[in-house]
Amino acid sequence: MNIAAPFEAVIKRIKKETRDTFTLTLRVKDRAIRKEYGFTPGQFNMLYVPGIGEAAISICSATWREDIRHTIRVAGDVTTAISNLKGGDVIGVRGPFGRGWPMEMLKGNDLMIMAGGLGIAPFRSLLRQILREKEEGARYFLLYGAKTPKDIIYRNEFPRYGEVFEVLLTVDKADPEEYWKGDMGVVTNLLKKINIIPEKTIAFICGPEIMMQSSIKELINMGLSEDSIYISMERHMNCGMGVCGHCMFGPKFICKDGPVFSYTDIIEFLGEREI
Amino acid sequence: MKHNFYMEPLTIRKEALGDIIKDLSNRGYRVIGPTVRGGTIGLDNITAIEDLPVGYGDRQVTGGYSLFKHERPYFFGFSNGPDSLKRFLNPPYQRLFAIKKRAKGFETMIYEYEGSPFAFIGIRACDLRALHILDMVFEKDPFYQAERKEIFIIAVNCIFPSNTCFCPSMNSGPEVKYGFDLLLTEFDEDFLMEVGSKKGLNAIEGVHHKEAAGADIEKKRGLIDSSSKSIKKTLDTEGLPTLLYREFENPWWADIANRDLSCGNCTMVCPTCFCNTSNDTSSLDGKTATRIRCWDSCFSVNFALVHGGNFRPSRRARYRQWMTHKLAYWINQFGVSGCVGCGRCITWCPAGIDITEELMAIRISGKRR
Amino acid sequence: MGKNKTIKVDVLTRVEGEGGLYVKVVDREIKELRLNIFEPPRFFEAFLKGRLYHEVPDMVARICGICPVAYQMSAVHAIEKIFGLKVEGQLRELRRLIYCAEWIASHCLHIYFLSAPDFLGFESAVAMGKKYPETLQQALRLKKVGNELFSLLGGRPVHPISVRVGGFYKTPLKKGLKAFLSELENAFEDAIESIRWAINLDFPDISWDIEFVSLWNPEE
Amino acid sequence: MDKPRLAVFKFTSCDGCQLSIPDMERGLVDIANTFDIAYFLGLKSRKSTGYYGISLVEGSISTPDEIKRIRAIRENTHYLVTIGACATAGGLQALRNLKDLGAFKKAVYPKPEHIDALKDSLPISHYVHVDFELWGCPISREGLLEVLASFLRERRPNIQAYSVCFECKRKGTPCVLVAQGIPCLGPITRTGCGAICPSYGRDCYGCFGPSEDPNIKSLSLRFETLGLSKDEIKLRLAGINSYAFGKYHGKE
Repeated sequence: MNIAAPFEAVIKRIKKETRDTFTLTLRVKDRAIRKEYGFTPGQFNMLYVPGIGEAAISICSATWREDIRHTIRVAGDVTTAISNLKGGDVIGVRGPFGRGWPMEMLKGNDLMIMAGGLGIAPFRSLLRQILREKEEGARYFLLYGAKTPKDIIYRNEFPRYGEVFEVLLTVDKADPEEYWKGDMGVVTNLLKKINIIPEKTIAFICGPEIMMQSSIKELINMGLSEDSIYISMERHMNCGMGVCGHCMFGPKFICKDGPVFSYTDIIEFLGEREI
Repeated sequence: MKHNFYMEPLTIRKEALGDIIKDLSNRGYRVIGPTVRGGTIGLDNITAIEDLPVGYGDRQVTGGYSLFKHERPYFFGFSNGPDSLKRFLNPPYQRLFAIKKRAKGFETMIYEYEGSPFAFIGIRACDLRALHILDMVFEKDPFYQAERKEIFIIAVNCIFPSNTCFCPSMNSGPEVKYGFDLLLTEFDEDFLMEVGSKKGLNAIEGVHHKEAAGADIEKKRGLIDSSSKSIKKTLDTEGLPTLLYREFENPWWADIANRDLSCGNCTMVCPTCFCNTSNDTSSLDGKTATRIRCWDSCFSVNFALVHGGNFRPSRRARYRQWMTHKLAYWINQFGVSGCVGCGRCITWCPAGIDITEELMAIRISGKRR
Repeated sequence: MGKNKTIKVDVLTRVEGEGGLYVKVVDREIKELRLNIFEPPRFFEAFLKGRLYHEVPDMVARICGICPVAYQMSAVHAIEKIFGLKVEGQLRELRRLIYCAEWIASHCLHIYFLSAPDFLGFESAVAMGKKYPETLQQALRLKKVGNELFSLLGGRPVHPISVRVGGFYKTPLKKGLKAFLSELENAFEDAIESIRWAINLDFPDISWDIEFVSLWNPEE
Repeated sequence: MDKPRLAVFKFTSCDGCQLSIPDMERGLVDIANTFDIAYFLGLKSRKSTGYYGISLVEGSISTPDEIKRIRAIRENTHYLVTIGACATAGGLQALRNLKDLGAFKKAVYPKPEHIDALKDSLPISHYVHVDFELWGCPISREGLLEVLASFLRERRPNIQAYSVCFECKRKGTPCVLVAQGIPCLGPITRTGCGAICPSYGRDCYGCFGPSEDPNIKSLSLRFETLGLSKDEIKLRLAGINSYAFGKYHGKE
């Protein structure tokens, strides 16, 4: 298989998540590729619409499922084109690419997941995985911030996550017309509401860069060590395999060295101007 | 990397190079070599020894290039022109695949490699290092690998380096030590030839040669030594990459930005700069599309554009990205510097920006602060 | 046709440039005829003053996108005259060739795309092509040959960049011209066919009291 | 599905850009098959008014009447594209913006009082919102086809704004500035022409307008070292896209 060329996948289902976000369920057409395809949580695919182009989208299905899911926000040309597709339409896929969450770190540790906005999507397959194979005695936290209650993605899935995770939600602003009993304010505020054992907690973070930076700062204040923090980064990915240079962040290629990085690996470059 | 000489050195008459070129053509190679083009020496298809720029020399300065004639008919009396191997192995426009829409779905036609392999004549040590670097960058790229696999290389020891060369600083020249099938060192009357592979050995089967004398080996040493000594430009690699990571906010970047044209010439002529962009073109009826990858550059404003913002809108940041990638990030990424000291970016910069001097300025102003 | 009639065309279509037409016929006689050319002024004559001589051919090309070479040639000839320079031999032949390329392209445009639809009663050449596909194909073929020859000599089919005072920035390679020869030979057939086709068009029966004069250059 | 309605309009210009449509040869037939060419005085006699999906506008605004016309076109257009240097940057005729119009009128016309012209020749975007600007004098056919294809597929046109040098180097054309000392505007000129001029051994004269981030000052310094006077450098920039280059020139 040529990794520069896409394979076909049929859109089985489209689910609207929020006003600008939807989830696609894809079935790879070719049986052999479908069987062979495997990924770790946190990896991404390049989704392709012929004549438009490609976009890098993280995979959010459970790893054991044959169908691939993607949660997509309408932003550029490609995601707009995808949003215009219907069930039964065919889309191109290349992948999986990159490095996902360091699953080996889960062993013997508590896990803190912090997500902002669409940043919850790269966690969905991880959440599924943990629901299935949680560690005895480990504690799991899921802290999620969205703009408004209407922007919360996977809203009806949180009760299930709540069986294993301590789930805390917050919004920047609650719509007046909607009853909201959760928190208001930035996601880092939620950290004050929980008790963690810093020495045995690892943190996985995904969201806007500014949110990730403040989360890291807060976690370190709470006593987490730098090497127990992992973040998922985003840049313009064009090739997916480290040969185009677009997604470079400092010396890292987000597409092949990331998108998930140990904080210690990029500490020098995070927060630098125009890096 | 290890020396990989295959047998004892030989000497051949200069005209014998013509036989080798013909032989390579006959074996189905696309022979590429230096040839005069528009007042420069470029790399192009050649079919005979007459296509080589015999007798030509070049003068290269910061932002300037011109040709002259030597008194002697040297075959390789010049240094690198703007072209490097990347033009052939990672072509400026690479068609990736074509799409035909069907009732349900689409058909993908991948542009498979179908050419005959390249044979490159007159490749210098710096460009062999660059080739080695591209091999790492494009390790998983099927298009590059297909072109790369079967190439044949006739390298030359560089004895006429230009004023913009600084390969000794990058430890990449002027002496060729690896990565060739045949290696030439040009003497006044003949070539010293060394064989670096079985392929090379096969290529000289029918070529008249004799074993080189001990004096010839010494002559080669002498030529390389004096070539090396004649290279005055240096790039101080001390403290890289840490130095540049410390200097992200050095005010000198803004000074460079005042002169920087953002024209992208340095990246285009750089033998290791690999950045590219793939784009779809579609027919008006929407039934077919082609995805093409073409050379791009971190100097283009939209290079780091994402939905919702541009990570490097300023010229300051774009030049910094280029130099820092080349001299620092590269070391983290591939274990070697991305710079091979060929000096092309210095010669072909219309604004006369010299990477070695700019690094020096960053170093000095960094210390002062 | 009635005895009295007023014809008012706000904008003439399928012509080079812009204009309107007003005709008033009284008792079968034209009483008023106004051709209004409202092409806005561009002041070439004024802004060319003070320019460098070598800029002029590039600038005057922009007078017209259909016949830029006409302006370029006039300009280079005028400037060469000032310098006392005479461009002869192959260079002059090449100049004529690029002029010919422009003629092929622009005459083809004029005949097939601008005028023919009027003769045959179509709104456009494309509409004409629905009924006479072979005619449109012929037009496209000829236009293509004109454009290609134009590009070969001038770099591009509109506002060519090779013409300069004293000759050309670059002359085409023999190889390139030779490779084009067979296409020109095919185009020759098409050109003859075009004439055959054009003389069979239904021309209105008009005669003028004007003596038409044609100039020719015995050297060309 | 109804074919989108396409209109082509001409303002102050030379016709060269709109004529790239019949110049497309087969492409013309493709365009006619995909679009309903509703309004195109240059090629079609039937004028169909109403709302246009896409309007291609050639020419600059240089008369009072043209201001009215372009506003009406904007009102009736979904996606308005300027084609060429005139529509995008005022064109060569914008050279009059730098001079006295009265004197210009007198210099050219025996009865200047009949000449109805605005003081400045300005780009379309000066008067109405423009959805996409396709540069070039003339535009390239490939560029126009890309704009049309991208409009149909609802994506941004894949048209770059970086320098001509990108294209020149990709094509392997020897640099006329570095190797021959010819004052080439390539480093500050927008790509899209195919870097034709340097491949003819001559200077780029900026007919595609300024690139996305033109460092005019730096290139001017280089031109000075080539022996050009300050006035000659000014003339270089005051060409086909004088108005667009002038905007940057003021800043630097």
